Amino acid sequence: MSDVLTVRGLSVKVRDTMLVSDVDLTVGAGERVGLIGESGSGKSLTALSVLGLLPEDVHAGGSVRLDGVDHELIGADERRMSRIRGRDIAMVFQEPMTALNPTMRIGDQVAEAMLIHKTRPKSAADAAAADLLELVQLPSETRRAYPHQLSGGQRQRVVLALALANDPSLLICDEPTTALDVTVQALVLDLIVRGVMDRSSALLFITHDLAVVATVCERVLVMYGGRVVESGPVGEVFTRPRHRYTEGLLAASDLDTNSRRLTTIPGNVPPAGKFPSGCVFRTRCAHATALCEETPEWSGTEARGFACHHPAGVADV
Amino acid sequence: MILRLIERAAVFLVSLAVSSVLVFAFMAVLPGDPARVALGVNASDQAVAELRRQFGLDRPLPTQYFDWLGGLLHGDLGTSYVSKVAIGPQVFDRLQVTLWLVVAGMVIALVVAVPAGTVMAARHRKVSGFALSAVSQVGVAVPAFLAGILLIVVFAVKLGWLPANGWTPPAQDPGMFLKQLILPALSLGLVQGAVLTRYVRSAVLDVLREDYLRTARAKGLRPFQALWRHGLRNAAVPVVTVLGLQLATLLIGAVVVERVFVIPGLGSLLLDGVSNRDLLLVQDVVMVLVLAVLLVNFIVDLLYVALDPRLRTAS
Amino acid sequence: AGSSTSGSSGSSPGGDQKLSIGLVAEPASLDFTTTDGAAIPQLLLGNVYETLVKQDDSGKIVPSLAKSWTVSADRKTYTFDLVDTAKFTNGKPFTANDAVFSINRVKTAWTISLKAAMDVVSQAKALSPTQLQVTLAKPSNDWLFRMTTRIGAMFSESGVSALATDPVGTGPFKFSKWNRGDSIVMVRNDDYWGTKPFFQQITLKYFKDATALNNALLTSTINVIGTVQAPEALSQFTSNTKYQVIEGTTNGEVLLSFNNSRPVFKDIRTRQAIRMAIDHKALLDTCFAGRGKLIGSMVPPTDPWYEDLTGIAPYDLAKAKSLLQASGAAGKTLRLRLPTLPYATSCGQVVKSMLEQAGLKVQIDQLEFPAAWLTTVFKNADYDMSIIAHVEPRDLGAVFNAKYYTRYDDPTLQGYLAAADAGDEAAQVDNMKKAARRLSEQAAGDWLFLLPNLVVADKNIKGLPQNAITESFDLSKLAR
Amino acid sequence: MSEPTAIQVVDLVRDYPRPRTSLFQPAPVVHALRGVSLEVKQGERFGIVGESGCGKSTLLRIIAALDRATSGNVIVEGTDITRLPDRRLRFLRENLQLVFQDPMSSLDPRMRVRDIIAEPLVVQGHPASGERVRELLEAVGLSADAGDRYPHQFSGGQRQRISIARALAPRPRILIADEPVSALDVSVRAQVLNLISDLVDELNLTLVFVSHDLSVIKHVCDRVAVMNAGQIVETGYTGDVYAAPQHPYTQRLVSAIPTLQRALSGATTSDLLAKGDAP
Amino acid sequence: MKRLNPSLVAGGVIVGVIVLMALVSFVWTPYDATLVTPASRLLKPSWSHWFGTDKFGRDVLSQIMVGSRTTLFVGVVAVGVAAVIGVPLGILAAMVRRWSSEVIMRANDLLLAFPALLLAIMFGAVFGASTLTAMVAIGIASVPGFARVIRSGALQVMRTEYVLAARAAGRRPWPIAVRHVLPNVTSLITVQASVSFAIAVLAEAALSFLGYGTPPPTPSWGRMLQESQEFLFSAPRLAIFPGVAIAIAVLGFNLLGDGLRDRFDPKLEDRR
Ligand SMILES: Nc1ncnc2c1ncn2[C@@H]1O[C@H](COP(=O)(O)OP(=O)(O)OP(=O)(O)O)[C@@H](O)[C@H]1O
Ligand SMILES: Nc1ncnc2c1ncn2[C@@H]1O[C@H](COP(=O)(O)OP(=O)(O)OP(=O)(O)O)[C@@H](O)[C@H]1O
Ligand SMILES: [Mg+2]
Ligand SMILES: [Mg+2]
Ligand code: NI
Repeated sequence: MSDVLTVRGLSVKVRDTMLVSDVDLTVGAGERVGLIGESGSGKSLTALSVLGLLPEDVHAGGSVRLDGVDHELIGADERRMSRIRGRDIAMVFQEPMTALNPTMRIGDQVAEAMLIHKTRPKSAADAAAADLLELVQLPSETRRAYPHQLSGGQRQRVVLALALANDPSLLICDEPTTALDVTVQALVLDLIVRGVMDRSSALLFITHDLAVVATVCERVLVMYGGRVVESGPVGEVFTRPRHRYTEGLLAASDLDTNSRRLTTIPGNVPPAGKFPSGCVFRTRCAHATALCEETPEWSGTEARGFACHHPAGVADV
Repeated sequence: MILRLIERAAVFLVSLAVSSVLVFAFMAVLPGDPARVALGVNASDQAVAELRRQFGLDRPLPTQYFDWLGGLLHGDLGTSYVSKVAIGPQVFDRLQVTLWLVVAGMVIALVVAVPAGTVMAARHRKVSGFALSAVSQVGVAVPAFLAGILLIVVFAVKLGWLPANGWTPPAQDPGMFLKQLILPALSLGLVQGAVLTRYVRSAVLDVLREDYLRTARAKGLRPFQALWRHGLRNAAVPVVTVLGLQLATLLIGAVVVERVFVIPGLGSLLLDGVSNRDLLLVQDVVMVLVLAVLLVNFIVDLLYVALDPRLRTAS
Repeated sequence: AGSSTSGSSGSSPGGDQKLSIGLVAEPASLDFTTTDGAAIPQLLLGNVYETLVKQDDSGKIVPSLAKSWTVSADRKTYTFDLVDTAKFTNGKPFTANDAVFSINRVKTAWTISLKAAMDVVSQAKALSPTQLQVTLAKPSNDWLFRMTTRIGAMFSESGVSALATDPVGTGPFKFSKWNRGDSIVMVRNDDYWGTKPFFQQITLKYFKDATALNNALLTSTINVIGTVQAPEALSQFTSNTKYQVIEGTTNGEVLLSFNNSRPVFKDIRTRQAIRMAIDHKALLDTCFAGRGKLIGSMVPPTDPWYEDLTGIAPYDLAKAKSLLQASGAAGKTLRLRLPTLPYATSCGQVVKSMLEQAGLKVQIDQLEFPAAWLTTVFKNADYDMSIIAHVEPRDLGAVFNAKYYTRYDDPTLQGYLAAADAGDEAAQVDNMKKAARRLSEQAAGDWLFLLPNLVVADKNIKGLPQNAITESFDLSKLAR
Repeated sequence: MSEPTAIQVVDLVRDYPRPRTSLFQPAPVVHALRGVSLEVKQGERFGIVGESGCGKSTLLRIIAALDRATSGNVIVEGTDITRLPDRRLRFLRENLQLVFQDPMSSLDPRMRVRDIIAEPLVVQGHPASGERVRELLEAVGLSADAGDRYPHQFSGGQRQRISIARALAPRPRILIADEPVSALDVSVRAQVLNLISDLVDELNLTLVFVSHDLSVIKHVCDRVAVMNAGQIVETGYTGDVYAAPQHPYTQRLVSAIPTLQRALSGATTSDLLAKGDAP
Repeated sequence: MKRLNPSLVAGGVIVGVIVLMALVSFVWTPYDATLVTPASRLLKPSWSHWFGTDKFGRDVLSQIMVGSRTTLFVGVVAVGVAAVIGVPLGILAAMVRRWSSEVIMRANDLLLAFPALLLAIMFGAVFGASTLTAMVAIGIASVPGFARVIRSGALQVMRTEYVLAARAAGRRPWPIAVRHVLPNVTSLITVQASVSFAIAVLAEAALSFLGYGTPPPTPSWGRMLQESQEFLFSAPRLAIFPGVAIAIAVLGFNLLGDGLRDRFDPKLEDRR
């Protein structure tokens, strides 16, 4: 199984502030990988670096390679990147309400995705757009509609159709359902999973919802403070977490406890640039010692590992 | 959509009616008796009274108002107190002159502002964007008449390329018309262009921050392509608003440039009218200006609908 | 403008040559019988309308439509012999009946204030088609002089229906076209009874802005600047051989007027002090670039009774100060209400500065000219001091009387004026001299200076007037 | 079950007018609430769950007399407030307070935290002693010097604590919370939920808690009302509703909620779609 | 984390210098700015007269200094009038019922039909040309701009949950307007004010040029420019100094406005 996406030592900086550091990440063909973490942990920046769409001022370093592309994605010029975007890598963003051009008809926006890369001739693009909209279960009139005439869930499905238009080898979804209701979320998630499975595309799925990632993905990476703190197959990470942050996150999201009181992680997520040196979690960690002032090494393999001096699950009393 | 049209039209008409009352009332309180000004220095009181009667200035104000309004509705703008000629054709002639000037100025402004503003926004972190931005800031700060004086000194007096002033109707001598139009249109257009540039820049900057532009780039469009295909139409909405307002201010703002270039436009007609106390003329000119401004606003409203589909469907 | 080779009207002196003249004040109408102001007679008098008698360059009264005239011994009856070849532009011949009609019409149909000069006429009648007799109620030297001004203009009985837009006269030019706000076009009257003018067409272009006027000449849009408004800018023409600059005199006395009905001005010492506090030479230099002439009273040098009276109140700051102390006016605030005219604005600031050095306080108000100034200062005399040029000819008597805005009530002066009007020529000159001297000694106002006649033109234009002492801008003598 | 009623809502209807689309037809309306009835007992923790736009916030606003009903009645502690003029609502302002969803926009950025918390006291003419403010800050787990700072100097969770402190200032008996944790991160969500729980117990409050997340409601509340399109489709004890939903809408809602347990035991996305009914 | 905003700094410095110049001119100018001294007219710039003298022999530098007072006066009056009418109007329109708001905004739009220069000329004709009347007119013409901006800002504030919370706390509408709405639209007011300031300065210059502006002998940059016209070729410096002063002042206020806008722009603020 070849890796579609290979990220090595990715770091993202804004001026002198490190926002993301040293992220390693691979997604195999047909694999569904989740990226979880709380707000501000650097998930979106990681995704945007892959696509080369970081905001001005924000710069990425390290290495990002895509299978079938013979050059490094970080630092590639606009011309090369624009050939890859939308054809090899597609992306679905969080906010469906603003992701579509309000002055252009839906059908045209979907067809454009194909026309840009000339993957369909002009004559066939419209028909293909209709097929795509049908695929995401939208009625055919939708083609002639403007975005404001659709609900949030419908718009997100349009964005998905647009992303799938050129059968990308990698689909990145950045919190695609956070703004949606649960019932709509269920539909959109199902469409995403079916979309990538039909195309055997790789999926990088970003969310902060543990349950969603467990449902959608096979493998998961946990981010905190701009670093990947733990990774592994969903079943393992969520049943036997090793990093103390993962452990705390799991406990805090468990609303099924019988007691009224929930287990919490003390303190707040620090703002960007204010994370402690060494182990980024140490200021909120009950197990932290002086040792944690040193950055913990990655233990285990890339497929299953963590970065913690005092991992859970071993004798830790 | 039809409803919106009817609503806008109604607003337009009501505004027009209210303005006519305002304009009339304002003229009624203007000090300086038109009859005395017309008769001059030491006219006898009887002569003044006689002339007031002739002009109908002795009638009650409401009567005067409705007579005036009635005339306007029939396209009859009355006869000047001072020159004793029909006002309608004069105003029409002058309006044409001013419109040429304003439209030419606006075209120049647009030709300057749209590309410059867009580049400034797209490159606002780069040196080129900053330089353009600085130029436009300075442009905004220069009064139009100063620009006019400078243009005359350089291009007319020193270089002798173009006439310093004057006006020839296009029908009479198109070549001369164009030559005489260039400098005044430039002095209006460059300054307005600088102002407009700032608005284009901020509109484009706003659009650049929009999510759908990021979507467009994720599709594989290059930044300028994305801006061109998805951005400009959306940026046009706020720019059209400003354009409407600018057109309105220019109609009267052109008076300064008309003065510098000795152009017989509506603005100078107004100034002459005010200093001669040719009240009816002033009233008519102001009304025509107000009508023009309201009309422009009305058209801008309709343009919104054309530009933004969100305003088209009521649901 | 330039000469063309097409010889369509080869018989005329200048072929179809054209000329463009830049002027300042555009008339609001073409009817000077009901609309006041200098712009209309400047354009029409002598060019479209002619008078029976006119003034020559030296100010002498000479024949025009009247070949000759006699005055009866009691100085009350004038008999005019009229030319018989003159024709109105509507085709009607000019006869004594037209003259009678025109004279009577001043009293009946005119509305402007100047018409009062015709009140002295008790009867006008046609003795024959070419002979006119006018009888006055009392002897008046002034009447014949006034017949050279606009009120002496000869109209056709059938040509007064649309005076505001369609003037009909006997003159060398015909009114052709008016581009309002821009220019008026006059064309040669090829049926003119006298010497035909050189130019076939003369365009009078009006500029509100003095700089624009200069630029127009510099860029050859016009050939002549009729009256220079920005004397400071003259240097660019005097230093250029392409242009000629003519400097002469006018009738325009720039008067610093006092409201003589105000208590402060009742004291002659205050008035004299003000005159002495002003350094007229310096004032002329600062606000009119030294162009113009210093006069000591209300008489221009072209009038027969002119005397240099500048010595009556010479500049003497110390004396001015002590006079003000003596009269008790020192420290008082006077309102100098200026019309919005360039020379008034300029000179007003100089006057203010000079008077303040002598110990007065001066507050400048600007009043929009004409409307606001006419109402406030002129009609209601709500002012202490003002500055305006009185451009009417021989206007000493008109300006300084109790009814006028100067509110100057002086029986002695009125006595001199009455004697001058009634007496023979020598008595007139003598009494007018006395009147002028009296005014100056009484300090009824201060004459800042006399406006110069400043004309700039292309070098090759001939026939430009040296002095502008009549109401008209004579286009007929211009040639290339 | 002999507790007295804290809030009673009877057949509440709220229509919002929309801009006219035709001159000849009456202006269309949005039926935000179409006849809602419910009863909250004193001391109860009552949840309202429903999807975006179903009318939850509208219902709360009318209960708090911040909006007026088109028809129907709201009775708070025995008083019908539906048609009371503003100036006679003082008892309501003292007894019923709100906590809002958005930690960013629910605090005035130009006011110091101290003044924000004291605002209800000042308005209602209570002495707004620094003592009381400190007490409140402490109650929500913030240090006393927090009062001198401005809202933007706090994180989302802390801001939500400030909101709660403000709501508790006039010592209300009823606390209404409109999605108070929807905008918070999981770890912080747990802190805030614990805080609300503790305070409700300590101060013997009646809690009305609105959320679109049935799991949160299930954790916090005793009883729940499920809203859909302006109507209440099902009411019951939370455990019962969650375990055995009666109404088809509730069934769909419950099955669409992804949970760790189900996912780890092999549930896929297609299992989230309730069988048999199209969206 | 706040970066130095170049527009704000440049604008602030320019405006600061103008204010300083105006203040200094009250206590000291190199020469009396209105004293006519025929002996020293039209002097070239030198050590004794840095900017030279005009045709009245008045020191140009002193006039520029005193003229800055006029410029500030102009702006303060115009912006004052516009803000005093426009801000309450905008807030009112945001708080009242829908149709009353519509009426207010329509009336406001109507004012847009009377551009600043037109109003100023008309006012000048009625009340006499003076800086005050001209600027009141400019101020009135700037009301719609203020009202619109403030209304949309106030509408946003009215939709926030803290206003809802204040209502729930028992605050009545007017106290809410004063305690919550007004403080939260001040940034909008400042931005709009500095932009209107620049517009007023330009308008005064244009009016002075037409003869409807500041009457003599009060020094004003606009009038200096107008008076310098006849010296355009013989002494161009007389036009250059006031021309540049106007341009710099306008530039300063515009930059200040831009800088303030950038600073207050919530879209830029979200990267705390
Ligand atoms: N343009 C920028 N300039 C400065 N800081 C930025 C910028 N963009 C993002 N950041 C900061 O970088 C950090 C990581 O941001 P990112 O958007 O990747 O977080 P995230 O994990 O996607 O969070 P969320 O769940 O809220 O989307 C945040 O603290 C954010 O404030
Ligand atoms: N002031 C208003 N004017 C017009 N329509 C309104 C107004 N307030 C709410 N609505 C409409 O009423 C319906 C119910 O809105 P409400 O805010 O109560 O929903 P909600 O359940 O709280 O949704 P959310 O979960 O998104 O907060 C929506 O369709 C909304 O568009
Ligand atoms: Mg994100
Ligand atoms: Mg809600
Ligand atoms: Ni650790």
